[in-house]
Amino acid sequence: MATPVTIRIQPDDFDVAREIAALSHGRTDIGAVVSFSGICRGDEDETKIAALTLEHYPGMAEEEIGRHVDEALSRWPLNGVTVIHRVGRIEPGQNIVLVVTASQHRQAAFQAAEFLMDYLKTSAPFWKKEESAAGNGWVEAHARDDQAAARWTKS
Amino acid sequence: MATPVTIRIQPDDFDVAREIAALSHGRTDIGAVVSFSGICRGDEDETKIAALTLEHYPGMAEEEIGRHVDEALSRWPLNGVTVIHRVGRIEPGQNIVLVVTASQHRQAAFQAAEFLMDYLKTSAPFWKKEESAAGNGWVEAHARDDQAAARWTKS
Amino acid sequence: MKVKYFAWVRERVGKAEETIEPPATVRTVEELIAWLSGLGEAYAYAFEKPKVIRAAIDHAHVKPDAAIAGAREIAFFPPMTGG
Amino acid sequence: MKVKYFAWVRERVGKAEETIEPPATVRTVEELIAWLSGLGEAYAYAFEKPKVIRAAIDHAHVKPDAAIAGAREIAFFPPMTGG
Repeated sequence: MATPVTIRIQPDDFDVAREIAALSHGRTDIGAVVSFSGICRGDEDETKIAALTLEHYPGMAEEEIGRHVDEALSRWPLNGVTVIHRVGRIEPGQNIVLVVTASQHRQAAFQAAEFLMDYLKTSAPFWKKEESAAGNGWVEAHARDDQAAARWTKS
Repeated sequence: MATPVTIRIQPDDFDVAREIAALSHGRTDIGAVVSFSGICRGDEDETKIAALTLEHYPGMAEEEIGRHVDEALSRWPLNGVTVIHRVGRIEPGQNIVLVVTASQHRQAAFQAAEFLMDYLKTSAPFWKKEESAAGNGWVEAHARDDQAAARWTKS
Repeated sequence: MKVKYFAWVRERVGKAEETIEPPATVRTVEELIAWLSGLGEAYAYAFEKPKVIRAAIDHAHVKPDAAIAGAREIAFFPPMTGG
Repeated sequence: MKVKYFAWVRERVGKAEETIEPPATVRTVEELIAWLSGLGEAYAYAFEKPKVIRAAIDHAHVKPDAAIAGAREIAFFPPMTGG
């Protein structure tokens, strides 16, 4: 059976429990499910944030995530992968992104989820604009995210 | 504010979404929530499993998990930790264990969840007995779990 | 060829997409950025730091020396900040 | 002192816990295992491979050379397989 893969880009919120259940319900070959939820924080480097607006590159975003999911499937024995990324206006405390990975063993599920998050941060075409008391501005990329993604490069 | 920590050992199933919400709902300082669900598989090394029965050492199990949660809190900047371990009879497809970690940043949440799972496997006093067509027998510890835990040892 | 702009590149250029016809001497992504910079103040501002700009051809990331021949859609944007 | 047994150690000994009074010459966990092994066939079977047996004193893991003096509760069990 092909590994179930779900990739969605949507303005609406997601339900972590529903997505975990969709991957694992009724299956007895899965031993480990890891979920990562990325949440909008109320402050960033001491600045109070009123909201974020997420812009994306339709078409490329889905394809780029798909390429990294394929890469994850080739690296780890996974039983399912779900990636959901929200776009539009998101307020502090609300969900931004969800990655769920399922595998027989925990290491594969953990590593695949971390790998996908590191690449979502650095290579999926999404951009965050912040609304704060200081005005609106585009979030700058962090060098630490490039470093996090670089550790997966095969040498 | 002290970091919220929940440790429960119970025969009943848990609700991943409720536990994630309990850690993160209404908070705007959390940027990342990682959940790990360990699920009973229907076969182990080619043997079909009818069910597992989990035995534990009451008192020590809670204390041992608490010691590792404290260790995780001292190693990573966490905003919350939940560990739930079920005991009693568990059938394939059902949940066994849940770890949820919350932090400002994803690396801390991922690493703390992996650390806690590795130590739950090797040092929390729980034992699994398998029911299968071949009869009932105690699950043997895996060397790979000891190796996974060893990588967290500070040198 | 179709060109798309995202985030602050889009805001500075003042449009999300357009169709352009660069001369045949413009062969690579970095040459296209240099050519676009000459189209007016808004473009010069958007591409004032060409090393910061990322590019994709037909939905795949490319480097500045990538050839643009045969491209249906080229996109320019700042480093990504999703996730 | 109270002794507890878990998993197959419990099944082999045939009881979950008991109160024992080892002689004063029994000072460490490994000496206690050797002494328990002499209490009968069930104990000899449970402790036949002493290196496999794990021990805890008052809810904390201990090594075979740990002193048992002052212990309120000592537990013996196989390697853990939770999680």
